[in-house]
Amino acid sequence: MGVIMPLSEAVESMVHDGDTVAMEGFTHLIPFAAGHEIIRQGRRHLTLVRLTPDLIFDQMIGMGCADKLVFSWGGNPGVGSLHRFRDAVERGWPHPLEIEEHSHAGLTARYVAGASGLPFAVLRGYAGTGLPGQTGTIATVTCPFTGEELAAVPALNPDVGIVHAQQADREGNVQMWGITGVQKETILASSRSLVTVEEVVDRLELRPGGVIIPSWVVGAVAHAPGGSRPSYAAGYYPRDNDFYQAWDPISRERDTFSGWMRDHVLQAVPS
Amino acid sequence: MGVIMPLSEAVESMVHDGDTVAMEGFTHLIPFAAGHEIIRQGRRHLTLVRLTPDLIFDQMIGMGCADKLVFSWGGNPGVGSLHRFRDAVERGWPHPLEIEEHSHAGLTARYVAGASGLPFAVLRGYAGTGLPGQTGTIATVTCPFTGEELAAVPALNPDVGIVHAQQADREGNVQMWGITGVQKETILASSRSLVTVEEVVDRLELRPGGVIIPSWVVGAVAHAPGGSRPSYAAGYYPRDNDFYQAWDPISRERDTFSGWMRDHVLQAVPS
Amino acid sequence: MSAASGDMMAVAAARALSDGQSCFVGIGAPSTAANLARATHAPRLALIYESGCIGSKPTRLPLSIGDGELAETADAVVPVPEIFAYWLQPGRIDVGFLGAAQLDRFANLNSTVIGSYRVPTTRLPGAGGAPEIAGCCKQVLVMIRQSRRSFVSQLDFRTSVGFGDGPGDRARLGLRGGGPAMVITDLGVLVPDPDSCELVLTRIHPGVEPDDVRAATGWDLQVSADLSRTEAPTEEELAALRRLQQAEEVPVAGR
Amino acid sequence: MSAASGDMMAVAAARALSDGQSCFVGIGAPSTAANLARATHAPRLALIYESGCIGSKPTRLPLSIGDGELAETADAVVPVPEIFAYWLQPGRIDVGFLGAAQLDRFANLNSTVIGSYRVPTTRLPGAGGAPEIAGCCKQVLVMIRQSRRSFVSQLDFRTSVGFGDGPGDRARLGLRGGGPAMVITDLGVLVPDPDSCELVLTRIHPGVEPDDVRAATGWDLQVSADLSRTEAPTEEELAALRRLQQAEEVPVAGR
Repeated sequence: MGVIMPLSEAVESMVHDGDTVAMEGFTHLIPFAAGHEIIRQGRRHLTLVRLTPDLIFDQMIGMGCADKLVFSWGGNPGVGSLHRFRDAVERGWPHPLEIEEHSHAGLTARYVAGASGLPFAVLRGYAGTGLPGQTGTIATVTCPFTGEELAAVPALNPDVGIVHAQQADREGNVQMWGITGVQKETILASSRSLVTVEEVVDRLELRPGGVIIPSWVVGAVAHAPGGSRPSYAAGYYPRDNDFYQAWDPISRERDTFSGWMRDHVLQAVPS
Repeated sequence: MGVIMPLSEAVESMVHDGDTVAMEGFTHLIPFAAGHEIIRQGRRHLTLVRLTPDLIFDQMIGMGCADKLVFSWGGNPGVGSLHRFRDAVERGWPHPLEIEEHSHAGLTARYVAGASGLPFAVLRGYAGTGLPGQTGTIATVTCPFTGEELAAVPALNPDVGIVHAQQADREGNVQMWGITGVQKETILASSRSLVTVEEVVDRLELRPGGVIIPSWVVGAVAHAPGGSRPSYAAGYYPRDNDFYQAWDPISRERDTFSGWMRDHVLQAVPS
Repeated sequence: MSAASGDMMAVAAARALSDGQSCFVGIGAPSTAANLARATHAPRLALIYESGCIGSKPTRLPLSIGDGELAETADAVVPVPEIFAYWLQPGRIDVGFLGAAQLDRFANLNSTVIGSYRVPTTRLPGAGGAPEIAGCCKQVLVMIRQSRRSFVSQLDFRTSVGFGDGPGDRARLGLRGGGPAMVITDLGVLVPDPDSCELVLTRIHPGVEPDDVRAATGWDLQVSADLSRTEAPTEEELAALRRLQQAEEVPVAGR
Repeated sequence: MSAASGDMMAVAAARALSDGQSCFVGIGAPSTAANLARATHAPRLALIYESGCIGSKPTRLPLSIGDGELAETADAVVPVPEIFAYWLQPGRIDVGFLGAAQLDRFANLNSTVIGSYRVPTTRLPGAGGAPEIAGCCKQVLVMIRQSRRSFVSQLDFRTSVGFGDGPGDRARLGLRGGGPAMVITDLGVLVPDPDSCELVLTRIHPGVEPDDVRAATGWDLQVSADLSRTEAPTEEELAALRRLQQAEEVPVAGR
């Protein structure tokens, strides 16, 4: 529970080929370091789950880690397309990518049901859209009191849930603050959980907006300073908006993408 | 939206005979001042809703404000019985009290559904107990994905929701910290909401564990220092455990109860 | 689209917001318009971002809906499950802002795919918060650049619902929000006809003629009998817009 | 019940908890036992209170489950909806502690009413968290004073489920937790028979004879062939118990 170990070791022991891997962080605290380690270790046939695939899944998809993507918004925020995601969906490169598409509200509700030990969640959503016709994990349920029909989505319980946080103490208790997205739900819904952190402290001091996750529900903690760059870690470093913009030309062509990944990820020293 | 007004005025304008009134605060921040004002104004035929009726509802029931009680645990915490509640249920004094009884998890889920704009909530609860046989607002729903049967409870949307918090600013934004129970859900689920506060400050400073409720979802704010005594307000005053123990003999007999209420509530100056 | 027409679109959208309203904002044009409104006539406009930020008061235009400044300047930051369940879903939010790649005559929107879903010509980002914003907000404002590519007779995919297939459809679908109140483009403003629910051109921006708008619409566009002309951006509006656009990225506050 | 037998009950219950477990604690006897365990052999026992306190480390016995000290000493304080939905319901919690006014041979419990529900002789507080604690925790420990009034052949009301009407009932009801593992009384310890699910007396406290326990049971009590005797409270256990009971109320930390 909350064992502190090197990131490479944590990924090796917790992430296996074919796993369903959720990696969350809503714009903030995106676990890039963990994603890069998964790429370096050459994991294959993963089902990747994220509300916003963002650059991290664009990279993992382009490097061939994923057979399937579960998501709700697949763009480069404020910039445009995720070219590797598009190349996989439109042209099957490096290999075809199965997609399971939701809305933010629906995918979020799936995490909540997963964290709550319920088989499904109910929401006002999807009605009249094209999504139920394309996504098998959208159904309806009838209110036993009013007879009203609502949308239902199944619980999401990933094999592995990975998030990045600002701090952990030496017992593996975790604190994150700022925009916390669905990170707590990701940890609680997953069979195994890995939290990378900016720093390991002797004692966690609860901060304004701070969310503490007790060690006994955390699988492993890995010290990964800067582990959410080029996204940001409130209190540590800002979002590298320039890199998000630079990613557009880098990722547009397969060769430039592969070259960049070789130079900046594959040949990088594991943290 | 978050208009600051005297408590007496707020109760007069927001709480009407026959209303369903939820007053929350889980051991901490129980809105006693608001309850006493409702008693002084002689409201009748109320449906009172609280997970733990506690002393405040024992007093309101004994003073004849309530026709019905929706609750999940009706004791004096750590002490024993709520004698006025028992007298109403067992002997119909001052008049018969209809009860609608849930578990904490079920009643909490009803608040969550109410705050979420859903007609019902789903939980793992009640199965095999005597409650579904006595409480009409417990049903079942079948998971459309697994076929599993779960408990369902209808949304709770009170006419009025009343809570006590530590601070509000002059625009009526509210902050509470410590044990926050179901207070946010109570405000968001209710048609009208009233928040009594320990102090009104120029600017809210988010604190560790602080929950901010924006002015535009708050109906009215009333300045009521000490407004949750004899329960407590973290950072302001501790729980008056001696009074909780003293309440047992005070409330055991109808006469001593009525005398105490006359001397300490009816003749008290409205805050 | 010229810078001028982009400004006009932002200004027209900002003017559609009233002070004191709550507004669910996506990134890009909607964020520009909402922040312009805050900087001009609607200082008490409550901006809500799906990242969980409620009441954000950014001094610059964020690149993403989760930028640090949105959290640092917010009245409250809540988890993403809460923003959808407690804030958007119950219909507490007055105005929802949406953009899209395609729009049809009933203001249904497509931001999912061009071509077929399984074999797309162009895969777009997808739904994000759009289906529930379109369903739950008291009213929806759509911002979209107008052309025959975007104003189509038939969507390739329906990502969010405007008025569906016409009158009564929202009620049949159980959508409790009022639906699209206005569509703001770089050419003019369209509003749904109260009876037919079909979009009608009611205003044109300076320098634009009705035929320009018809030519940029993929169906036989209805034009209002009393068509009016949008007032040109004021100096104050343009100055506020420049300030927002030019403001520098500021680093996240230290620990 | 004598002070001595109350101490024995608390000590026996504390011994049933292992270090490192998570324990959902109600007020009264369970809180005493759980805190005694923390003060002796289980310093890393994680106490969870339904008020939302996770990992509380009180130095005194709280009067209520929401006392300030429980929040101040907690690893985390979460809203009440979260404690039930994210923590109790999924079965994350190892041990749930329950008390009751009545218990039957299958360890079903009544804390709701004596007499009929609609015309009660004695109205008790009711369910609180009991139904879901009994259903969801990996195992349940029951603490109850034993007498013919509390150990009854037929409950007046079933507030929470032990083994229902016998083998297989928990599975039929969809209860995912393991159910009662032990019933600790002031006279001894009972555990469910693995086949019949009926409670069997397996241990008696010092100075208690099997006939005393039979006499305090409202049904034909099964007694284990290898009945053992509870080891008397150690000096250390009694000293720790006194410290917890005598610790003063401390005021809530200042602002």
